[in-house]
Amino acid sequence: MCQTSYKSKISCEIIKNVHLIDQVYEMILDCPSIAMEAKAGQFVNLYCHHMGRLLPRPISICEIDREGGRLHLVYAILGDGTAEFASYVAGAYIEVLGPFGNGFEFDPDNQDDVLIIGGGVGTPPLVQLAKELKGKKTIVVGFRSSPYLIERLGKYGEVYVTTDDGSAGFKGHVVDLLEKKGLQGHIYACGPTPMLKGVKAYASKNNLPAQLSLEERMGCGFGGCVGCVTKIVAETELGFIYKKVCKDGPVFDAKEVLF
Amino acid sequence: MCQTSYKSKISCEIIKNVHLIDQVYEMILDCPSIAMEAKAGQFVNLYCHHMGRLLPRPISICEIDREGGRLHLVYAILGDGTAEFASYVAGAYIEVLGPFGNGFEFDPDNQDDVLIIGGGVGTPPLVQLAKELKGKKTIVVGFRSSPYLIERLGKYGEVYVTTDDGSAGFKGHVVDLLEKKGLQGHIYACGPTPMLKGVKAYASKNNLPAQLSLEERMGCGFGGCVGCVTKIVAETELGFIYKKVCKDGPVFDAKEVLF
Amino acid sequence: MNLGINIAGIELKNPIMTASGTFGSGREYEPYVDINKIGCVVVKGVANVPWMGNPAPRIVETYGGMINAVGLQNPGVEVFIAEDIPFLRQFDTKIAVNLAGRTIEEYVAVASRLATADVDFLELNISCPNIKEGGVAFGIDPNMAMKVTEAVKKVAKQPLIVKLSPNVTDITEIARAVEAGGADAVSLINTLIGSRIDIHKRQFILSTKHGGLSGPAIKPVAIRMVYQVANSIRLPIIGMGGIMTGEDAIEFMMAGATGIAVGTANLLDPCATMKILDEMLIFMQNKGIENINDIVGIVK
Amino acid sequence: MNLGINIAGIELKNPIMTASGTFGSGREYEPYVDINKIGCVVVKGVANVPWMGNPAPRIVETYGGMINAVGLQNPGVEVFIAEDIPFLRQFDTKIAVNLAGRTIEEYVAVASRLATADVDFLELNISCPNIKEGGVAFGIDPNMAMKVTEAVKKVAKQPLIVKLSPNVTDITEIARAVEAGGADAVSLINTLIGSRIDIHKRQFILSTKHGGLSGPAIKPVAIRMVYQVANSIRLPIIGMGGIMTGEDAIEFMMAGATGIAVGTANLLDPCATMKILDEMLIFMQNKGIENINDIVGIVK
Ligand SMILES: Cc1cc2nc3c(=O)[nH]c(=O)nc-3n(C[C@H](O)[C@H](O)[C@H](O)COP(=O)(O)OP(=O)(O)OC[C@H]3O[C@@H](n4cnc5c(N)ncnc54)[C@H](O)[C@@H]3O)c2cc1C
Ligand SMILES: Cc1cc2nc3c(=O)[nH]c(=O)nc-3n(C[C@H](O)[C@H](O)[C@H](O)COP(=O)(O)OP(=O)(O)OC[C@H]3O[C@@H](n4cnc5c(N)ncnc54)[C@H](O)[C@@H]3O)c2cc1C
Ligand SMILES: Cc1cc2nc3c(=O)[nH]c(=O)nc-3n(C[C@H](O)[C@H](O)[C@H](O)COP(=O)(O)O)c2cc1C
Ligand SMILES: Cc1cc2nc3c(=O)[nH]c(=O)nc-3n(C[C@H](O)[C@H](O)[C@H](O)COP(=O)(O)O)c2cc1C
Ligand code: FES
Ligand code: FES
Repeated sequence: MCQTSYKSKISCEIIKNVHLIDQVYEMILDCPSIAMEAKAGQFVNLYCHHMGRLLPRPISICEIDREGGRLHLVYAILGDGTAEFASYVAGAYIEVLGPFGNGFEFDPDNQDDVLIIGGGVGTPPLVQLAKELKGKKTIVVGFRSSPYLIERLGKYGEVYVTTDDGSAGFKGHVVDLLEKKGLQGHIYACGPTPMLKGVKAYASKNNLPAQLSLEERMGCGFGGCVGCVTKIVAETELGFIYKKVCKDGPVFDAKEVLF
Repeated sequence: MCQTSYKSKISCEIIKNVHLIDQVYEMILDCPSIAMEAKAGQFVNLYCHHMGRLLPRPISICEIDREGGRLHLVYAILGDGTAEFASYVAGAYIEVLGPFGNGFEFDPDNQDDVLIIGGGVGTPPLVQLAKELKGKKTIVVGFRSSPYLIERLGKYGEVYVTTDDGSAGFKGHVVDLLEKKGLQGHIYACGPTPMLKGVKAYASKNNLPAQLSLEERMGCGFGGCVGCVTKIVAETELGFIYKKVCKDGPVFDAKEVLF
Repeated sequence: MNLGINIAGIELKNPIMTASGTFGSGREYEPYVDINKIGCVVVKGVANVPWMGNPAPRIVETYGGMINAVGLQNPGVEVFIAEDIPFLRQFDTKIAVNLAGRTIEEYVAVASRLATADVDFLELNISCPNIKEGGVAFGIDPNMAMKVTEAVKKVAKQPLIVKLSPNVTDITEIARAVEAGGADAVSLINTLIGSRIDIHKRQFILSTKHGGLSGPAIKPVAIRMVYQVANSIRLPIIGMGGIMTGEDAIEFMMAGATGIAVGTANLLDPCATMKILDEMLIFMQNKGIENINDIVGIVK
Repeated sequence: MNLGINIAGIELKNPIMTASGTFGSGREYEPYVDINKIGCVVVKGVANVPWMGNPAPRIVETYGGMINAVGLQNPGVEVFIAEDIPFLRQFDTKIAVNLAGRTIEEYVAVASRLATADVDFLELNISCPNIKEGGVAFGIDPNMAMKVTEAVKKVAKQPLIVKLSPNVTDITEIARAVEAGGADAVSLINTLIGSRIDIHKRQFILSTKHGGLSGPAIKPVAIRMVYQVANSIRLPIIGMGGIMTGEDAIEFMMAGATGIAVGTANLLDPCATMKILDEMLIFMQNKGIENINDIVGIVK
């Protein structure tokens, strides 16, 4: 173990680990020190028990219960690691390191209109953000088929839902809905790359400030391996440099991101 | 899974997993089908949960509770795998395959005197054997320091204990005691190689029939890899051939074994 | 769904083979496996005369793998012909015999003896790292690899698979050499050379110091090499190295393998081949793959 | 207990080093690690000019390991000198700079520039598999390995460690070549070349198809190679490849390594070096080892 004055992994009790819908689960962790420090838009590293799976699984913080010392994470089963997480029962322990990343940038007293945009498994971090933002909030969230977290988001603003198959809400993608409704505001978005690309274009066309939270495969989560890069506009020969999603991000100004 | 008409690994409930003494533990498994089939001197493969540890850990069957459908295993912490087993709690599950090996050979109705000899972690399989043998039983068991299973063995015959440090029973090795007391009978022995070597010499000198149960590092436990060999006397150029401890043994006639 | 594949003119009912040395001649697996469901059983290495193998310890575990130093213990080709072929011919599966040898003459001797035997493939093992007498030199030198392939091919009556060693700087060079030597197929990878020390006893665990590393730990190296070889020769490839699941098997096929062989997984779970077959079928079903050959080498 | 070691005349307070590319220049580890307790920080590869590195994805997990295709992204030697040396010099640890280059001229340029810089070692990386321009050729060809070592040695003002690639038929041949070229020490192993396919998307996961396999999966190969090299050259060896625990580190030292480097373990747990140091101390205590140098190469 690291000495007490140094940070280290924490073995956290799983308070709850429940199925939400389809392949989506919510895990509540008892981890006061991380909850104390955490900000909206940051993530934590979860480590698998299966010792063949060594790399961390980065999962965004969905809600922070600072008094209770708890973190809420909402995750989808995508592969073996997240399937393993889904099998854990309450009372079990999981190793956690974090919080990591810069988080969303905002002035907690700002009253400007905001446009919160989520896609699929990019939705969870927007819950804490919506809770903390002050302005009038319009929330647009897109899913392949079954929406989730809608009620929680509904507490903080007006929510529009889109689904690819039209099984709930508006049929189509979130950007289609943005266009259709001509929604405006300071944008905070998290979701799959094609969606973020569309959001960037929409923001630029409408001259809206936009922060995008990106995803990339990670080796460490804390800046050690330079594995998780994304292209950031720069005055180099190729017009970009690589920055680390885990440390320099995951949230970037849309203008900076080169898809 | 294999089709029902084929054998496969069984996920067994751990009924009990308790500390006996020093580094030694007893695990009771609920596994009716294996208990039904098992014979004294056979072993089972236990598989670790830690997925970095892929190979089976062969553990001898200490006692067979055929009616209860249970197996008693007694194991010492030797390395990471056995340390892992020691951490399991009752109610947990473990994957088991077996029973394997030939087991001790004996006629259940034979009334000849028998000499049961165990050393350290070679002692466990002798409990079931002592239970099943019919003749007058003298049991000699040696340990480095703290003896175990003595009471259980005492139910079936007279028990002599030796310890290397003299902390209990006779100070010295089992073969010293055999010599000193001039003990006689059909020998059944299990223990570390140096002890078995001594037992073989003693048996040969005293013209006693002897069965030795050997240990070797295993890859599969069921004869698939030819990894677990021991030298068996044969009329070849070198005077021996390699036989599989897991399948041709673990019990061999002392006369056959070349140490 | 069509799972059948063709290797050098021989039809296999499915791509699942056993990796030599991890399935014996099948006998030990009969209680666990429906051998009729295996595309081809590749038996353990067979030499022209009995081989003793190495002293114990022959096996040691490593993180996500194992190292073996069996050293090709086998009772020789005569016992193999008398006992193992009749046993295997009870089942509806193909038979490949893995050939062990220390010299070209020994390889030729066992291949010649098998010319009249009822087996479907010969697999020339020029890559076993556990024998001292220079057997491994064939696998790491392109010229030697070509020569031994040519010599065995001359006497072989069955299609000849050559098994390649991964312990080389450029595996495509060896693959091209055995293709030039007349091989009908290649199989890869054999084990990586590895070692483990008992730090308490301050000695190597294996009697031979080093041995062959296998298991899931080596899969990434195997996938890379299968892809490289698939892109440098025209022969069909049998891929292996750490296959534990149906998805692993599919990964090898996508990298360019027509057949796949299950090795260490058989030791860790004797039912492995049956599980892997089931998982491959499920994958095909889920993805709507009608013919397994459609995915061979699909990754570019 | 004495943990101090000496590599090419430089005293390290303990054998623990960081493997290049897995510890940045230490900054990211400051919250987790007392850098004063590390024998030597080996920084990530540094080139004469900034390098972009490869597109994402650069990382993929494998069973017991990972594959990376970072491609030596680095801001160049000037930024390194301006920012990283002052940072590291705050701590009582040695500094080794891993040199990246595509040509002999580039290697010489960065080594020359560092001649006046305050660092303790240069580590010549002739083995990174992720760069296309031929850098890897230095590591797999003995003649090239000797030439680049000679050229860099000529301008180097610090002891020169040469880092060897495991992707070769005979690593002792390369080791002898760099010894002949004037290296002061060797470090091994760099990563094995490996690959992984996303079978759902039917494409390689890494942007470069193949990358460097590291982690506990490769330890047996590393132990074997350290032992082989220790028995074929006289230079001190820095051993690495899958070290996760103090016992792993001890295993490398018994195989013949004077120093040991922690790589992938740093990524999986940023406290890894501190844990490993503690575990080494416990082992020494339990076994009554007074001087860590007594176990170097003790296995015969
Ligand atoms: C900053 C960040 C925040 C995230 N937040 C969430 C969240 O709140 N909820 C959620 O469900 N998912 C989130 N993800 C995605 C999540 O990390 C992956 O779905 C998960 O790691 C997949 O692991 P697996 O073992 O199930 O998949 P496998 O494919 O078996 O994973 C194998 C390896 O690939 C990596 N990997 C695979 N897919 C991804 C991916 N899309 N992004 C990053 N790494 C990947 C894994 O970490 C692992 O190392 C986030 C990703 C990042 C980078
Ligand atoms: C037929 C047979 C019956 C056995 N019965 C018992 C028993 O009843 N009680 C008991 O405590 N122990 C028994 N053993 C020994 C037991 O299998 C080992 O102590 C155990 O496998 C060590 O595992 P580990 O992970 O703790 O040690 P590690 O050293 O971490 O194991 C690493 C690897 O080495 C193998 N290994 C290490 N030491 C031995 C050994 N001495 N024999 C065989 N394999 C070894 C392990 O199986 C594993 O594959 C028996 C061994 C055999 C062969
Ligand atoms: C115990 C054991 C014995 C082996 N014996 C042979 C052999 O006789 N001939 C051969 O060509 N390969 C032999 N191999 C190598 C395997 O056939 C296979 O190439 C290798 O293990 C990689 O596959 P895997 O990771 O699935 O095991 C052996 C492997 C093991 C583990
Ligand atoms: C993400 C990553 C980046 C690496 N970058 C470098 C590098 O810049 N220069 C170098 O010589 N080796 C580099 N390596 C190789 C390591 O230094 C080390 O040789 C290898 O990973 C084996 O050790 P390990 O298994 O402990 O990681 C890198 C390895 C990883 C995992
Ligand atoms: S994941 Fe390692 S630097 Fe971002
Ligand atoms: S352990 Fe595999 S044959 Fe005995």
